[in-house]
Amino acid sequence: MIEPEAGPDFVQLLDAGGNRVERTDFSCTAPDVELATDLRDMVLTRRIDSEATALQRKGELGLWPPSLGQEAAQIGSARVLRDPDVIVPSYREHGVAWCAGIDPLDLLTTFRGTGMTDWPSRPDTFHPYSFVIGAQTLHAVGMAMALQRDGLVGNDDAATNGAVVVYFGDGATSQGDVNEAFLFAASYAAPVVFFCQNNQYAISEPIELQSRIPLYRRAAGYGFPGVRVDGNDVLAVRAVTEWALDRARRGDGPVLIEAYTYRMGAHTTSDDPTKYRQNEELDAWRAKDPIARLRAYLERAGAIDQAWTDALDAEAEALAVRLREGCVRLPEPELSDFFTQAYADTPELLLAQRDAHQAYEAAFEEPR
Amino acid sequence: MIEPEAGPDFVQLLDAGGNRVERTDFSCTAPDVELATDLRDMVLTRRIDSEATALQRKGELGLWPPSLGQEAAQIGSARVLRDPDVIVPSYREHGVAWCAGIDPLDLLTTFRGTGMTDWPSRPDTFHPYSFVIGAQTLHAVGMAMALQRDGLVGNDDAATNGAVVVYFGDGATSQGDVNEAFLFAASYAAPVVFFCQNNQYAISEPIELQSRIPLYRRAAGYGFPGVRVDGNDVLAVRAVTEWALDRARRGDGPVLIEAYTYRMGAHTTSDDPTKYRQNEELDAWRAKDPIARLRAYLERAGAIDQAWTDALDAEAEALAVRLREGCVRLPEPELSDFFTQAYADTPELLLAQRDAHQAYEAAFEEPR
Amino acid sequence: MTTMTMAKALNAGLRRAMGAEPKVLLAGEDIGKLGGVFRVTEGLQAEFGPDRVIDSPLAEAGIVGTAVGLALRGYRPVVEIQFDGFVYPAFDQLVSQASRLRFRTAGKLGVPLVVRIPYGGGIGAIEHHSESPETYFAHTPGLKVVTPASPSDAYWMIQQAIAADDPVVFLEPKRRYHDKGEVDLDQQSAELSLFSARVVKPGTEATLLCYGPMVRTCLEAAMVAEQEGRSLEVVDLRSLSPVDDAVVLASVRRTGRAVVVHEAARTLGLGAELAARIQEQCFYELDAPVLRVTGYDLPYPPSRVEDGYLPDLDRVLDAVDRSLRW
Amino acid sequence: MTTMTMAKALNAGLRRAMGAEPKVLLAGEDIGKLGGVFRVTEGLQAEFGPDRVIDSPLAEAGIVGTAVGLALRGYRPVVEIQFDGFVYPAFDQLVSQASRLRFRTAGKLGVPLVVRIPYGGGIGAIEHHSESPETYFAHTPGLKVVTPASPSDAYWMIQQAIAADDPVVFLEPKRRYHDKGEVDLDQQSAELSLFSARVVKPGTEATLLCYGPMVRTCLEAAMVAEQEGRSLEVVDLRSLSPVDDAVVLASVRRTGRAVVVHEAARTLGLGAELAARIQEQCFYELDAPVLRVTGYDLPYPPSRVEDGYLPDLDRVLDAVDRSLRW
Ligand SMILES: Cc1ncc(C[n+]2csc(CCOP(=O)(O)OP(=O)(O)O)c2C)c(N)n1
Ligand SMILES: Cc1ncc(C[n+]2csc(CCOP(=O)(O)OP(=O)(O)O)c2C)c(N)n1
Ligand SMILES: [Mg+2]
Ligand SMILES: [Mg+2]
Repeated sequence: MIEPEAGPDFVQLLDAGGNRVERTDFSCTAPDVELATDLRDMVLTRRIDSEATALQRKGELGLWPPSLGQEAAQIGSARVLRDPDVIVPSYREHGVAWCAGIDPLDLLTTFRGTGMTDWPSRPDTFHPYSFVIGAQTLHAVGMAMALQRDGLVGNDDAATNGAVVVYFGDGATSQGDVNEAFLFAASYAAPVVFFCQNNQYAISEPIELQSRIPLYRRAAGYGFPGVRVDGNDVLAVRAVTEWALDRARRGDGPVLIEAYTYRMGAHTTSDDPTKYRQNEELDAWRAKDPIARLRAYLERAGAIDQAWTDALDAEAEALAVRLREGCVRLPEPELSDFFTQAYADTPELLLAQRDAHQAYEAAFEEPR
Repeated sequence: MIEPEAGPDFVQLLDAGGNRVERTDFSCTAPDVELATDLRDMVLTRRIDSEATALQRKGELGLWPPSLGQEAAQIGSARVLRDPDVIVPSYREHGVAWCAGIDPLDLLTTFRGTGMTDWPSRPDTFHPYSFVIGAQTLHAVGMAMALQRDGLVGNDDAATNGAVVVYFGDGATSQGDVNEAFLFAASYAAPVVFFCQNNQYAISEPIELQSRIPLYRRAAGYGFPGVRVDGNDVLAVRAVTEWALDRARRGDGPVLIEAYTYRMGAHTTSDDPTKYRQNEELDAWRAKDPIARLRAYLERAGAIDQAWTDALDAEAEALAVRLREGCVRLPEPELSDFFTQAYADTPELLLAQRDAHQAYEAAFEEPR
Repeated sequence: MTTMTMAKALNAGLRRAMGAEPKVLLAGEDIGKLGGVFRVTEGLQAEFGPDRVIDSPLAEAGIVGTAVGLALRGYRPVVEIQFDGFVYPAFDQLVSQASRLRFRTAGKLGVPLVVRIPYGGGIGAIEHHSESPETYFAHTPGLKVVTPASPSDAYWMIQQAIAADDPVVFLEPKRRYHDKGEVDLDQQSAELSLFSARVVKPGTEATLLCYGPMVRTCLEAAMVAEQEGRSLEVVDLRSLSPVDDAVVLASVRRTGRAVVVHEAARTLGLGAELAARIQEQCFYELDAPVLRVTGYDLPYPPSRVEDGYLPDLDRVLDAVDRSLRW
Repeated sequence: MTTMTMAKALNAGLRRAMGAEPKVLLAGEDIGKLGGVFRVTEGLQAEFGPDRVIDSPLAEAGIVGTAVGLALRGYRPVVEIQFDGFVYPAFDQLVSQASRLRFRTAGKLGVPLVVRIPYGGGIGAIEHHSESPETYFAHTPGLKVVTPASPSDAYWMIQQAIAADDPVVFLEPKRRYHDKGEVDLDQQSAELSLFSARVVKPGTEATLLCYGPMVRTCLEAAMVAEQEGRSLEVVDLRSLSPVDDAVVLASVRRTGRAVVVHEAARTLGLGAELAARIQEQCFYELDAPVLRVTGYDLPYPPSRVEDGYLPDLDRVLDAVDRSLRW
């Protein structure tokens, strides 16, 4: 892995030590108090993630894909969104979901297997998680085409304009669907921000297998801008995403953002990363932790103090307790419920299958 | 359509008036006598094409996709191939097929519907025509991976090295498969020359719909070189293809060549191009005819004379007669033949279906 | 009543749906300026503009995938796949995406998408242009699959498919595009539900179960049989998923015999499912096994031999004979 | 005889095939260093090198499409699709390319490709990880489809699939990966052809037709039935395309009753084809209709309710009861 340096090809506004970096092209105008809420979001996201990982270890979840290490990329990009923007996540965007107001307990239903992706707290502007790599990028382009047709792009009153931001991984960039999404978005000048979290791996496969050159350059081949940003730097992510969103909302078409980051945990709780990567690599990335650097900066800037930190720790702990206790109490579904969910207009055949299923189950003296 | 000019982004070695253009990056070293055989190939290809078009009009073929206007792109690229190179065509490469030694009567079987793509004259190094847009590009990459594993790439003895050249259209570049082919080839540094004939249209759709920027630039997004060449200039096509092939054979990976040309005929004989393009456009391209300019050059250079031209005309006419007469005499297949062609090891069920079909047909007193 | 071809009837149905509901959009390859390779969308771009009749880049996954996105945001996209053999690149978007978003969200989201596919053989085409992919979609939960057999059904069913809130694969029997029939353009709404089968010819001795291009073939067979003194009932399924079991089973119960006719390969073609259901439901009422007249288990062969591959009047009658002799 | 899991047996079979034939290559996502998410290819990259055990970019069409190219140039690629639900992006390359090149060239070219797919449910997974896509492939002319139910079959069948000159979809019942069984590694070659069905338990009163993950379920059901005094025959199809009709029909003729069991959705599942064939061939020998115990016509549901969705011992016995009561 060639380490990118701050420079024109790598937007960084806060270095690993928590020092601000000045640039002429991008800058983060968010006041420190807003960055402090980013830190809170990042800490809480990490707590959600570690609690869910623990719940999986205890057998309460079937699976969990950790977001550990990717908090800056997620919070930084999510916090610059506003109505009528639309968010299309993949499956690891727990931080984005958090910013969109989704109850993390809802996320757990999917991974506990008590539901599909039907989360009551999900707002209309947040699309459900997607598990087929890359497929959601085309949906995002379609949604952006809808915004165009709704008259929500390129208006003089900039506040009324919207864009779609779609999340996917480095591995996803190899899928035909994703490249078609790039192409359709370019062809229609659709307002899409392609937000790729390059966390260096697709399960065991290193990024070099998917691309021999920096990923952000893919966009140029389709005729729209690509930018690589330090994905562990929430300031830079904010600045770059805001720029891309504004451009898209204005009607100038798509942008590809490559948020250069690292998956500090396993691919999912089923994965054993020691099979394919070295501890030294993880250590090197620990030194670039997105939370540590923001905390260092905010402490030095006097924007947060011990009391603030203590309150946040308590909040995180309470959240963890809520998840821990809530998870085991998630309502158990019945198969019967699902027969009327596949269609708006359920065919007779399925109703008959449901009835047969129910009659069959009822024939057992006690529930099996 | 923005007309490309000769320059670094557009390789031209023979202008529309048949004058040679000097460049420092590419040059065509083929002697004039070899260029005269190119002219012959181009003229004969055009004759095959016009005869097949006429046969379709007479109802002898179901369909024909004309190559009219694309002769330089096809002959120029095909004539620099040699063993163990492999050719993977799409469906319009009648000139390439000609150079590969395929009897044009064999081509007709496919479009007459007497056969699939089983042409007795097809050499092993020429893959059958493909009709699902873009699918063949992945096969080509697989074949290039085979060359790598066969030890036929990157050897010191350059003569033993090979590459795969795969043909596809401008429209095809939108397909996921084609972009995955770019990506796999880049990832494996596979010896593939992606030869895109940008003939400005995918049926009725102009190139601008598929790409807002010159197509050759797509390659850069995957980390390999792309070159745009005047596809109506056989010298330039030769030079660029030879360079790309050498590079691939050496083991330096893929190249994308965009041969900028024009489909002077209809998409296929079922198409009516007047629905979507103007006569003026066609006229402008007529002035750039690949055959006219080569003929002008060779005449001026004294490489061909009237006797040569007369002989070629006679040869073309004889070929046309052979096609015209041969087409109607192509053997008619029987459905029964096909039951054992789908599998190496034909399942019983299919044999039983064949037998039932035969018994059923036999029950009719006279053949239906 | 107006006499028109199926292609024109589809065009008229699309025009009416677009006129009635501004959220209806069309997308596909060559559907705009050219009006589609079969001219089904002719004139619609001129009438409704390029924002509602969209020429798409040449990529089927992209066409279906972006249509899913449009549908999720309140539009009612109708996409055209140029030929049956080119739907496979869009397979994931259809069977794993469009079909499931409602289920995934417990009904919160829907994908009111119509995928129009000219399908079937008999037009003398080269390969990939004569396929019958209905099994792939009828086996997929979450999709619905319908196919008209006449201009009038084409006109109404396309409008009903567009009005449906579930994703519908709309199979157009391309060899019947130029067949003419009566269409009542003044009628307010369709007489039959989109998912109902129709007895197109009543009869007593055996039931021919068919759909799309084979309805005409079966009707012709039934006419010939009639002249020979045998009374066949012809049922046009119209909907392949769901199948209107009530009409199918009632007919077979009446006649005691069923022959299923389709162009698709036999193994796991619709005939398999119909046979399975009929023998399950009418075990004691059947006088003969359900027979199948279908394409063979081969890739579609070259056009010069397609007549042998496709079920025709003689093969249908031959199967009827076998059934009656049982 | 060695006792091993199905996953290990597959690994051993792959190793033996690779050792015997240098043209055998493996490709897929995460199959190299990681040894595959189910560890079926564990150790093979270390043993045979990265040129023969290829970690592919994350794109299924690319994986299958490049394998077609390799196969056309004399290699025998075995590709892994990571989970059943991720084969659809490769659909065109499988059903429209790999399956047809032989037919297109009148036998001149062949595609000796094996596509390994861990399939089926019952492992508590999230969506797209529990599907049974066999109909899509068994309906496709030019492909063959097989599925082992035991470690020993897994060991032999993978080698036979690799040796086959036709493209084979090799479905691995992932919930049985860790089931153990005896494998005779010293044996020279397989006893049974790749396309033969096997009577895994003889019986007299009804035939259970099953394959892959359901073989164990059906055997268990037959054992319980035996204790209750009913004798059931269990037939493991092993090959889904072609189906070994001789064994299937002979068994049903003997017992007079058949119940098909599979996880895939009912409509147009394998059970439909088996029922259609059986009623065609054994019309007078059947004492009851062919019954089907299958997944419902729904997308695969969340894991907490999958037990209700999947056929189990009780549902199988319930169907047997219904059949016997007919
Ligand atoms: C089409 C498809 N193929 C394979 C998989 C299995 N799979 C799940 S995650 C994953 C790796 C994804 O890598 P990347 O895109 O980098 O995202 P990350 O997991 O690193 O966030 C794979 C191969 C899948 N979900 N979908
Ligand atoms: C997957 C697929 N979709 C659609 C088609 C129908 N079709 C045949 S040719 C063609 C246009 C191809 O354009 P281009 O790639 O530019 O090649 P050209 O015909 O201009 O040589 C289309 C859409 C097809 N053959 N395959
Ligand atoms: Mg990744
Ligand atoms: Mg073109």
